[in-house]
Amino acid sequence: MSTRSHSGPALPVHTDGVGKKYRRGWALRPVSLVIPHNRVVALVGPNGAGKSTLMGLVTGMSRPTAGSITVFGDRPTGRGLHPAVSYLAQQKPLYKQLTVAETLEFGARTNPAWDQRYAERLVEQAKVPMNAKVGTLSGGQRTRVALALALGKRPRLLLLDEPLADLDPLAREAVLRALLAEARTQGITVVLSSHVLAELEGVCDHLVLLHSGRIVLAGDVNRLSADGTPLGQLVLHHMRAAAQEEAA
Amino acid sequence: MIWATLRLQRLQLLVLIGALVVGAGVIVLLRSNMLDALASAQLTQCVTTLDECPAPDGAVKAFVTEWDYLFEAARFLIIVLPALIGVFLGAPLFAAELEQGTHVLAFTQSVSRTRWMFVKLVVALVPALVVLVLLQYLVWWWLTAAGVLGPRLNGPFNPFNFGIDHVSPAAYALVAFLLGAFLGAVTRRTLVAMTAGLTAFVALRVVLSGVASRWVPSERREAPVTSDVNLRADGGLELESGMLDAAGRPVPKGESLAVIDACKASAPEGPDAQDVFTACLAEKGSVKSYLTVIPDGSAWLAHVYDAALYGGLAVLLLAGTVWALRRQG
Amino acid sequence: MLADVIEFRIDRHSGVSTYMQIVKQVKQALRLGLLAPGDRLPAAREVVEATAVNPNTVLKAYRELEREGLVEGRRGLGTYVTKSLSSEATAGDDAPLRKELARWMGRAREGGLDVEDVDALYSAVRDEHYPVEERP
Amino acid sequence: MTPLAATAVGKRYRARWAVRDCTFSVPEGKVVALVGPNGAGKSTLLRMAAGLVRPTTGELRVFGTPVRGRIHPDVSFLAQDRPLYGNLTVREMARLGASMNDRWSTGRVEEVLALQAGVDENAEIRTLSAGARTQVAIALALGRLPRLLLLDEPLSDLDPLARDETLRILMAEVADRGTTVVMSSHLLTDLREVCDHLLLVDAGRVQIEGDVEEVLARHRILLGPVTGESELEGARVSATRTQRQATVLLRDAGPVPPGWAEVAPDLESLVMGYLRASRDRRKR
Repeated sequence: MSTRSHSGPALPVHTDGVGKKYRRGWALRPVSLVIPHNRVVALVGPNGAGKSTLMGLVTGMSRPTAGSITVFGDRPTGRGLHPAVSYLAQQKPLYKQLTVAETLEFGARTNPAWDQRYAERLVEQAKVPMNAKVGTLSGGQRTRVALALALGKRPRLLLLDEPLADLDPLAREAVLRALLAEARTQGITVVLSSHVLAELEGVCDHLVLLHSGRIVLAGDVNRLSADGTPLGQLVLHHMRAAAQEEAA
Repeated sequence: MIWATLRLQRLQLLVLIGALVVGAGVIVLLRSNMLDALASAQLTQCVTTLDECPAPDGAVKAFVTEWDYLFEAARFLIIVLPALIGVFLGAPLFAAELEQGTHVLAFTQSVSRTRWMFVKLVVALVPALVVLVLLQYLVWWWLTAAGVLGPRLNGPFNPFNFGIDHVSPAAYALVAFLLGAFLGAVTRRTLVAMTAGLTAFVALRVVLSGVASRWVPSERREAPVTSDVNLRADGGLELESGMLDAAGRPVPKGESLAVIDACKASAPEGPDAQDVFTACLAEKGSVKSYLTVIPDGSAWLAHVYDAALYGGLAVLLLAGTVWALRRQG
Repeated sequence: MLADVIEFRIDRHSGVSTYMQIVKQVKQALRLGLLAPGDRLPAAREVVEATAVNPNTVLKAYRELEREGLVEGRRGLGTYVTKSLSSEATAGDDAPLRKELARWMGRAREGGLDVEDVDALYSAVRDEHYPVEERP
Repeated sequence: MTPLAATAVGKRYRARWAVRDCTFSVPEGKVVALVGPNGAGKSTLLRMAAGLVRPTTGELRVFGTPVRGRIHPDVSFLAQDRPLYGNLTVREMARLGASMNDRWSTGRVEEVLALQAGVDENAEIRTLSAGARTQVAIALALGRLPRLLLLDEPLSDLDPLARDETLRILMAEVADRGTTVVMSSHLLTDLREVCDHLLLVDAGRVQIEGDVEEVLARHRILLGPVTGESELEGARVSATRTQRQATVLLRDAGPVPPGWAEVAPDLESLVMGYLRASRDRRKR
């Protein structure tokens, strides 16, 4: 696999001993990690494991203390997001007073590359009325609009921080389904952080499990759970082991 | 419950204690400096009365110029303290809890809402009142030492003197505090409660200023226009003055002015001008001059009425706060 | 410690209700002779600590086992096994039938069969000899 | 004594009914899953039971006493936004709990905090993660030694390890003290092992209520040809269809027609079926 990725187009994310240290200590210990093309990656781990730090390094919002990181072959800069990367923060920041159409207009004006028809289609698929104010939408609808905004710039890598946290089961299912459909048909690599392991099952084909700033487990899901252990159980098992190791 | 409230009010309590310590220190220091200044300018005896002041010319003026702004600052402190108590202690008391949702925590423990509310009110208010009263006493102690060289000269009914005397500051503080607390409980917004509370309190003070003294019995002082007795308020509150006719009825103001003008015009120049003038007044029907005044000795009564007025308001605000908090979910 | 005699493993993905899983695991342990009369089943609290399942579910499973006459709840003491389900044919590692099956498994593995093949074969032959309609 | 009973309870906010004509009762010692889509009225129900919100109609009773504007002494409530004082440390927060309650077990709070790996007792509340705040709030709720525990989305911001830890603590509470638990949650997979009673609400009304096993036993999922759907007997809850195949959730299903396969639903698929039905109703 790795041989092919070196010869092929630059990988969505490739880190070489990248780490981030704050005054309290390492938020992410130096780690080498590869995120392959066209994968749906589950980024899991307990609170404070370093998930957000890793996302911050990929988006360029924070600078590595050690090592280097490349996103599609380029080093992330503090000046802005890589044009091929979209990031959706946990709070799904949107302007409540704008309508959905105005929100998309905002996306069009703030992104150099913007596919208005595609963004509109995503909103229509979600059956969200274009002239509704964002503030009046349900959690699920708001997530769909935020997703349309993130996808409208036609990213090749989509980073989602806990996108499902405040949604009810039906909305979760709908959002995941839409996300997966786009990832498959548009050839987007999706990195998804979540605490809800059960719903990642059948959705993610690649796993990165962090604990205390260390990578505990990373790789292809089919390979990791070759004996048919469900993903959720596998992750919980490794998390518990890592926690015990740390305590000891 | 008491521990909880004390812990949550810790910062405010520390600020209050700090204000008291600093304020008291400054006042004590200023007072002793002032006494030194009085002594060195030979003004010590002039404090009780200016009439027999042995000090050299200009000494009084120099003293007043040097100290007046400090006296004003002290009075200002006691005037604004109630408003500050309302804004910084009253307004956030419930608004901050409602804003952050922590009232839900309090409402789901075993203390009742009413008890929670009263403990919070008392724990925040009592120390504030103690600090206010202590500072008020210290300011009084200082300003009294300045006697007639200080703002006391203007008498107890001067609006600024009235506002810093007796129970009035405490009554104002009570209302300002409860006004803030009530608005906080109703609006659930700290900032709104602070600004609205301050505005409403200032408006109240302006509207209600002097209302209490209307209920205090006044006395009428009379003197024949021909006598050389000068009617004076003597630190009391002058309500009315004018002329009386032979039957003892007040001469209407317009008429009396016309008479005065006429007599002034007809009076000759010379040493007996004043006698001719008063004789002219008497002749034209203004036999006596009078003055209605609330004597300065009755100022305490005005303060009691003032406190009762604000106390009534405080009760209403308290009831409103109870109502607003019981309504919250 | 008596409580260590049996440990329940709850499979959250099996589709079988938790209480049935407990019932089955107790019965299986009884059949294999891992549990014998006089043994105490773990208290609901101990099961909860190990598996984070609802203690009511554990008690419900124990009641079901009691109804079937396999265990007995003794007030304040716990639940005790009263009846054995093991026979010479099932209990112990050297039971003849077990040995025979073990040899068969060994051959299957040597023959290159994987787990799914073995399961399929096993259930097909089982259903032949124990038709579904005749099972309790 | 029934821990929680509602009779025709309704709550109106201006023109909108958040809860409508809800009647149910929660049996003692049960762990109740309160499920439903967002905006179904779950939080309002819990807040009414905690005495924070007054019903517009009907009445709630906790251990036989009507709830009137204050929480019953035997009830603990975990609010969805985990109200805690940010400038206090965890330890001070626990002391505050002790100071505000007549009945309080410092030992219990300490015990629960010790079981929670991610909570530092000396940390200020505002420095804690959302998950750790939830854990502190749960420890405080248990400190009141409740007989009825009302939990609004207790698992939503916990990471998988903390979720497991928390469920263990709650289940141990049920085992040790026979506490009745009512918890709302969107995480159906986590509820499966811990809940034995179901309360499904939608659009402010109770859709199903009862023992989980009994409710599940009354329902069947049938898979078969789209064309044969009319042959099915029983109350149809909801259905999903592909071009050829239909998957139908039925209540009190009759005999299975030929060509159809029958599956026993689990809690998750049952709830999802009802949620789908409610979504379809709303669209119409």
